[in-house]
Amino acid sequence: MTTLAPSSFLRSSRSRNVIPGFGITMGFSLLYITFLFLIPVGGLLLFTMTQSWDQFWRAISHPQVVASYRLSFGASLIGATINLVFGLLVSWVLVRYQFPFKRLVDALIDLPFALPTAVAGIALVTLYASTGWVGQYFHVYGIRIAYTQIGVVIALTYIGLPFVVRTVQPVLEDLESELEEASAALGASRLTTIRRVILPALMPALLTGYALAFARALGEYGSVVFISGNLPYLTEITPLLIVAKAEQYDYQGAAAIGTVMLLAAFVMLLVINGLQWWSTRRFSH
Amino acid sequence: QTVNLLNVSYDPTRELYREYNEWFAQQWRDEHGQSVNIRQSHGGSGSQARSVIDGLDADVVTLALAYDVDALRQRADLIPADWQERLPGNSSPYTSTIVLLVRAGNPKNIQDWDDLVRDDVQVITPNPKTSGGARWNYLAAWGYALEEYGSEEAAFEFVEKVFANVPVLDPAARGATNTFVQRGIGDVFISWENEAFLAVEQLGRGQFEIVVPSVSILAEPPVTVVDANVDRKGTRAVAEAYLEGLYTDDAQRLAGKHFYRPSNPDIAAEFSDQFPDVNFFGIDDVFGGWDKAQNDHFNDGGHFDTILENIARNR
Amino acid sequence: MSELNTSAQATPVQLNRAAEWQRATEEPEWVRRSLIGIALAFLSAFLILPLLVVLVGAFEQGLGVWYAAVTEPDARSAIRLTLLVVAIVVPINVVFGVTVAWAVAKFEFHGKPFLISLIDMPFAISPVVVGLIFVILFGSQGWLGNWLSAHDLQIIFAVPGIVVVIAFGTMPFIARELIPLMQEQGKQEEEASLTLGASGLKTFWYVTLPNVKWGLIYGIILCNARAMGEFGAVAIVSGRIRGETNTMPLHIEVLYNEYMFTAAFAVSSILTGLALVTIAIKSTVEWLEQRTGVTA
Amino acid sequence: MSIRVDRINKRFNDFIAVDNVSLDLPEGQLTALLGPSGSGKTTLLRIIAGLEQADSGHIEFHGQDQTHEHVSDRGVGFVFQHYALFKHMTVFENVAYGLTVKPRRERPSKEAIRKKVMNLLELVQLDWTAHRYPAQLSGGQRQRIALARALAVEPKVLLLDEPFGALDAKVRAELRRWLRRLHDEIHVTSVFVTHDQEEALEVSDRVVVMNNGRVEQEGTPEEVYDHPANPFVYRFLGNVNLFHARVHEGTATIGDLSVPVPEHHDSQEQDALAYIRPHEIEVLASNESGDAIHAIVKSILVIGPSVRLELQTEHSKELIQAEMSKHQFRGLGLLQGDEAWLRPMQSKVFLQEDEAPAVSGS
Amino acid sequence: MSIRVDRINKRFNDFIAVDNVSLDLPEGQLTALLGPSGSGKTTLLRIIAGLEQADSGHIEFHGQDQTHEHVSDRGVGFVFQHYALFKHMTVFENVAYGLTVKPRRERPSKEAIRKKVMNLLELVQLDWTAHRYPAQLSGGQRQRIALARALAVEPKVLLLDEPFGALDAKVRAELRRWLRRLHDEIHVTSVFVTHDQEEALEVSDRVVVMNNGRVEQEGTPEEVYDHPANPFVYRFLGNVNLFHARVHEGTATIGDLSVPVPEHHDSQEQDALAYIRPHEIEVLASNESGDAIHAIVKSILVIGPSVRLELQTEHSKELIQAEMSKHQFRGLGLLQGDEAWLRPMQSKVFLQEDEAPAVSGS
Ligand SMILES: Nc1ncnc2c1ncn2[C@@H]1O[C@H](COP(=O)(O)OP(=O)(O)OP(=O)(O)O)[C@@H](O)[C@H]1O
Ligand SMILES: Nc1ncnc2c1ncn2[C@@H]1O[C@H](COP(=O)(O)OP(=O)(O)OP(=O)(O)O)[C@@H](O)[C@H]1O
Ligand SMILES: [Mg+2]
Ligand SMILES: [Mg+2]
Ligand SMILES: O=S(=O)([O-])[O-]
Repeated sequence: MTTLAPSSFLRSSRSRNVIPGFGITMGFSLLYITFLFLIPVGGLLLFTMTQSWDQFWRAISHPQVVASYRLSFGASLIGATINLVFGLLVSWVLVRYQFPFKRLVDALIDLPFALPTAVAGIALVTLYASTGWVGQYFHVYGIRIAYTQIGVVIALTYIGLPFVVRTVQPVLEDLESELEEASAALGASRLTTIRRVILPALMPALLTGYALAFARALGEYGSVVFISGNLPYLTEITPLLIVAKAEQYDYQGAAAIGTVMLLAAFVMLLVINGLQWWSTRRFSH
Repeated sequence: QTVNLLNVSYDPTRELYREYNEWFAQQWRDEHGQSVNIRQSHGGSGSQARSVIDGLDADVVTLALAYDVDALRQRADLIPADWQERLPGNSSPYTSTIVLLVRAGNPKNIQDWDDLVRDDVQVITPNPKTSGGARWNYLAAWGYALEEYGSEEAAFEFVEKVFANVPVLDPAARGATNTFVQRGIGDVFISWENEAFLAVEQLGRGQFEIVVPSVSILAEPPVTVVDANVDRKGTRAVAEAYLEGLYTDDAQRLAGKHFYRPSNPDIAAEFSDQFPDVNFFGIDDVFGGWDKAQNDHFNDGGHFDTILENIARNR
Repeated sequence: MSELNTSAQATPVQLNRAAEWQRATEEPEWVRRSLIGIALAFLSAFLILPLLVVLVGAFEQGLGVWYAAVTEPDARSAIRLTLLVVAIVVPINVVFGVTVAWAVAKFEFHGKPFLISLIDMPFAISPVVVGLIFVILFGSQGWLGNWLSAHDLQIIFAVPGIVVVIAFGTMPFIARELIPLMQEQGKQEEEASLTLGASGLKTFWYVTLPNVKWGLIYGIILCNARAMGEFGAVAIVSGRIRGETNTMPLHIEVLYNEYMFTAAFAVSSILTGLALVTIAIKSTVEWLEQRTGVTA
Repeated sequence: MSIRVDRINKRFNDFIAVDNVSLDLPEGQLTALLGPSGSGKTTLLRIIAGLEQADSGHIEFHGQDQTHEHVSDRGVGFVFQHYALFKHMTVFENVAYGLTVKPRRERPSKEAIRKKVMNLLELVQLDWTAHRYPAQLSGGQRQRIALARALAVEPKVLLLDEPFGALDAKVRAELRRWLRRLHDEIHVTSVFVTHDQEEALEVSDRVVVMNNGRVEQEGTPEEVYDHPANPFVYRFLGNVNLFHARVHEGTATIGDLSVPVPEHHDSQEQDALAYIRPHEIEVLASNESGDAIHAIVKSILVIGPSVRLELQTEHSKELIQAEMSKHQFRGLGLLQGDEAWLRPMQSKVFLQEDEAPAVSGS
Repeated sequence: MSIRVDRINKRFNDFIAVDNVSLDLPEGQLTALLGPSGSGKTTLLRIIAGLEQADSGHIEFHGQDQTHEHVSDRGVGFVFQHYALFKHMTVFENVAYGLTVKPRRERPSKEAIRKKVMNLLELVQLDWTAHRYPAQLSGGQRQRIALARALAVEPKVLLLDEPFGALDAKVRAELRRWLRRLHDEIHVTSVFVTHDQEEALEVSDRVVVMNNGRVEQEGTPEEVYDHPANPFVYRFLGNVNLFHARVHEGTATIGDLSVPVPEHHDSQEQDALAYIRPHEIEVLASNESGDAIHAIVKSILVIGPSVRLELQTEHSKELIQAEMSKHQFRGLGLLQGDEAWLRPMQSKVFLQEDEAPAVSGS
């Protein structure tokens, strides 16, 4: 009876539900998350805290670092935005229209998830360098893609591509056609229907996909180092700077910037989950 | 039984050590009847040193510059303070220098360091912060300007102008070579001499030319046994033999074959056709040794950081 | 207008031509065509072309060269290491994904949204930071460094370190596929199974698992692909020992840095091929299932 | 606004969903399209709305050809079975939607829209829900909002596809009475689809019975209920008992009982089936008049106000069902197993070759 | 196997879902749990099954305490409203499931399972669907398969949660008759949940009326219909008219009409409401006996076999509804707007403070 508190806690969670296995599955999950995730990440935060605030602030606010934030956040935002627009378009086309090789195209969407980022980087630079398959045509007009900020945006667009498509697609598939018909019957033009009925219905999915693509782009390293010029203040992304700091034995600086990235990611996810919570609470039965 | 040896090296030595490892393994087996399996790790010099410091189990390191090797002592106490005295020639069995690689026919007519600051010239070099080779590049240019224009300020200004012409700053030497050679970016590539030869001889026959500048730096990539590791693993004997082997005639010839300048003057003479005469200066003379150079130029807040800031401001 | 009317009256049972009438849920033909065109152009530029680069690069010099590149000892060892890592990481993540999805989907407890956010986190953490974390923890200068070396345990610059960072980065893939699926399925089928006398394990095996089969397979495919392709984090903790701690992506970088472009693309093509094959299997099976009408 | 459906045909691939249907739906009336699942009701309604295109035929509103008009120009109000409310809009915004999407020139002022929407919400007795989201309403409330939304644009015709199909029995019964009253108030020409015959009979001014894409019968509820045109309609509109009969020169014989069937006056000794509804059978405790059908009481079921007997006779394969009020039943004093006699008060006799296939099992 | 529910309580957070319910459900009977949405029917049923645990109280099957038995050991058959068939298994595999998951020792042979499953499929008349997947069946068919699956393990008791709730009107009516016949055949103690009073009255041997987690009344269908214990049950079991009345010493007065109410013999001049069902009102064309209530005919609605009148009186806020057969109606010869007189044949008078809150709007 001395162990009343914990045992009654376990009992109460079981008594609500006849489905077995809560204790063991929850236990294993927590254990796994704790060891693989919480302890290491906690370690990083603790390590960051071993330095003084001044040191920390200097590391994360150096102009070169700030410039890299600007590029990383900016290019990730642009990449995610491109993915928002084209991801929506692609999922629309895949769900609504018929065309040859549709299944193949659909399957290929996952490629950026599957292709190693280093390979992607090498392939992209092969394409977009001024001697590359595509880059040469831009080169004629004096436009450089690889080794510029455009190159960074392209790499980040590439790796984030599946997120928007794969979050929007199922929602679009489930969207009742009756909603559109109701709108049309009420006199709305097709464009109005898309703007006022379809887009709002897709909005939570779009935002989720957008945030995921953005968060993923923010941390991307492998594909970007190949295609960006890595010029400090210009084309140097934050993860590269973290690596560079570490290579110079400056782990504290690296950890400080890493912590900033970590917090940014955390905020992103809070926003995503918050949005989802908000929209399900509000709009679904 | 087999002895395992891990050689942690920097980027451009891949081809050299692939061949030397075979030679040494053969040699060792012949002499000791023991087979030795040499494993290689390559990467940017600084990043490789960092790995060893963090616990990569290297028996020997063969890095791009003494500063990176010395870090093993300063940061992890893996080697004794006198490590550089243990082998001849400051522990550098081969040397190299920094040259300029240009495209065939030298379309931009680049003859010396001065041409690198011209507005119409794009320069490729890796990032001195992460690449050992790039630090040699930087110091070579600095040394030239110091000699030519006479003041630290002028040298600073000169190097700033060079880096203002850099469109891509790869993290390591090999990436930079790829950028210049494969992607066709830039008019001139400041390069290890051996990398330049490799490009001319193997990557694009007839597509590139080497321009030897009027003065350049004598680059001494040092080697050492990692004492803490070999003692723990009991591989000291073979590790030391491995490094000493680098000074044998056969190995010196191999170095020459892979476009490193042999430290043995006799063997070097055999390759005199291959290596042009260069007006060398040494790091100790001009920069007061690696520690000072690193501290003045490459550490956070050093000249290089200021240069980057200035470039960014002027852009 | 009048013309149209009179003709309609003259032959009242004429077939209505589709072009004159627009379905409420469809766009005009030209809009449809342009949208398909734009989407395909975008996908070609971003998906098909990189794929072609890899394939052309790999097979440019013929099958022989390709074969030699992928069977060369270092390549073989990289493939072996990658498969080993995948063979450890994917099953662990399957177990984790399934158990956490079970706990989250079938039970109510406090802090559920927080737990789901935690599971998502690795998606958003830069691989570089992941690598850094484990160097700080397990490096010989790191917090556990002394203890580890005292016990002669090697974590980073060895297989365990690679496994750990890859497990970290791929943690969410299966769980994220399963959780929404299981939540949507609800508990009724499980309850039905229990009322029929089945034990918890049997219920899971016969009822839950078949229902989430495709989500699980899709999650495994993604997790697998990601595990094979992880680069940034592995680059930091692997030590790049040729033939030993180089995974396929690192080996590709090595080859690239040794100017062996064809070989680099050849090894890439294996990864790409695996990705394509798994994707193809997934969609074929989905298609077969749809056709037999199990789900409708 | 009257609706004219003129020889409409529609197939999906090889399947004929609507088979040459012509109808005239008079102005201001509430018409029910009644028929079993798959009989083409929804398809026909969607063709009228312009949501589906007929393969051939014409739709006219008040004499104006609408066949080639787009749905957004037809001015129809359409109410869907599953409401199809816009989830991300409040109730107010839902109802206002049709007004706010009008081209600027025709769009009423904000204030006018507000007034109109609130009026409509009062009409459907849900003005207090204006600021809620559909997710916060019950099914019945949602359906009334859907109706208000359709009415907001002052449609020429109102089309409802099983508007109560998704609701549970009790709410459905309430809402259909409410719809009837609403229609009496606003009098817009309305068509609603249902497969519940009670709903059709209770709510509508006219009933159109459909089967297999064709119209089987149309008329007022009483007409179709009391004078079904064929066995299909007979079965579809309620429970029915079948008796074997023989028809000869205008007279049908079931056992000892003769029933005049003037419509079959030229039949000669033909096998026939007599269709009799449970409440059209008079059950007697004794065969006084001598011309009733003998039966055994198999079961007695009291369902609220009425009593259902199941009886066995020789003239029907299945048990005969008879219904009466509890009051009448008490008067009979019958118990299970007792003998009883049956006399049809009303019946319809169809010759055997007439018989349509049975209404499907479930 | 009889079921005994003993002082069961269950709350969800602060909400009391089941409030001290005790019931005795006799062996072999089919009991309906009837009540409005949210009244705790499902919760109670799930507690009986062991799918939910009560906060306090006991469940006994045939005198054996089951409170702490796990659902998989209670031997109950449970049928869910939305079938909960295993989508990825064929019909055959679904029905066989309960047998195949038995521990090896108790598991019948393959052949025995096959036989048993086919027998059950015949019982539910769906043996021809054995190799289909649930997705290929209609709703009614799926529900019958769910029933067969529950029966396969020979449950001691059969529990059905709104088994017909997801089906449409016509199929529902058919299936409930079918369930009644099936139960007469297999006679396993059964409890089914419904909120459709017609369903409860037609199908069950006993009805338990629930509201707000409490049992309002239990008894045979006739008992609860004819003698509702309180206004809630009265309203819930069918349409009802309310008349204002005054009660004084055992007599209630509505206008000129006096009705004896012996149960209120000690009331003194109290306000009361008289509850009268539409078919319990006799409608007269003239006030011959002088003690009827005066009314005006507002509308006449013929619904198939019966006629519903709506009438206005001074003694009720709302229109009074009266129902009769078409036959009776013809005899009256009433037209809209005519005067009529009403006389309750049966009624129940509740004093005003008795009145329960109205059954919810929709
Ligand atoms: N888009 C379509 N493609 C193919 N067949 C269709 C389509 N729409 C309807 N059908 C078929 O046409 C027939 C008539 O369908 P419809 O929906 O009009 O029937 P209904 O009378 O409304 O039935 P229910 O009462 O089930 O709604 C059905 O057999 C249906 O399967
Ligand atoms: N798991 C739960 N958590 C919280 N509240 C619940 C839960 N299950 C049921 N309730 C609440 O308990 C009350 C009774 O629910 P129950 O499902 O038993 O009602 P019901 O009579 O079956 O209603 P319905 O006819 O709508 O199915 C409802 O108010 C419901 O909201
Ligand atoms: Mg329909
Ligand atoms: Mg319920
Ligand atoms: O390999 S480097 O260090 O010279 O870049």
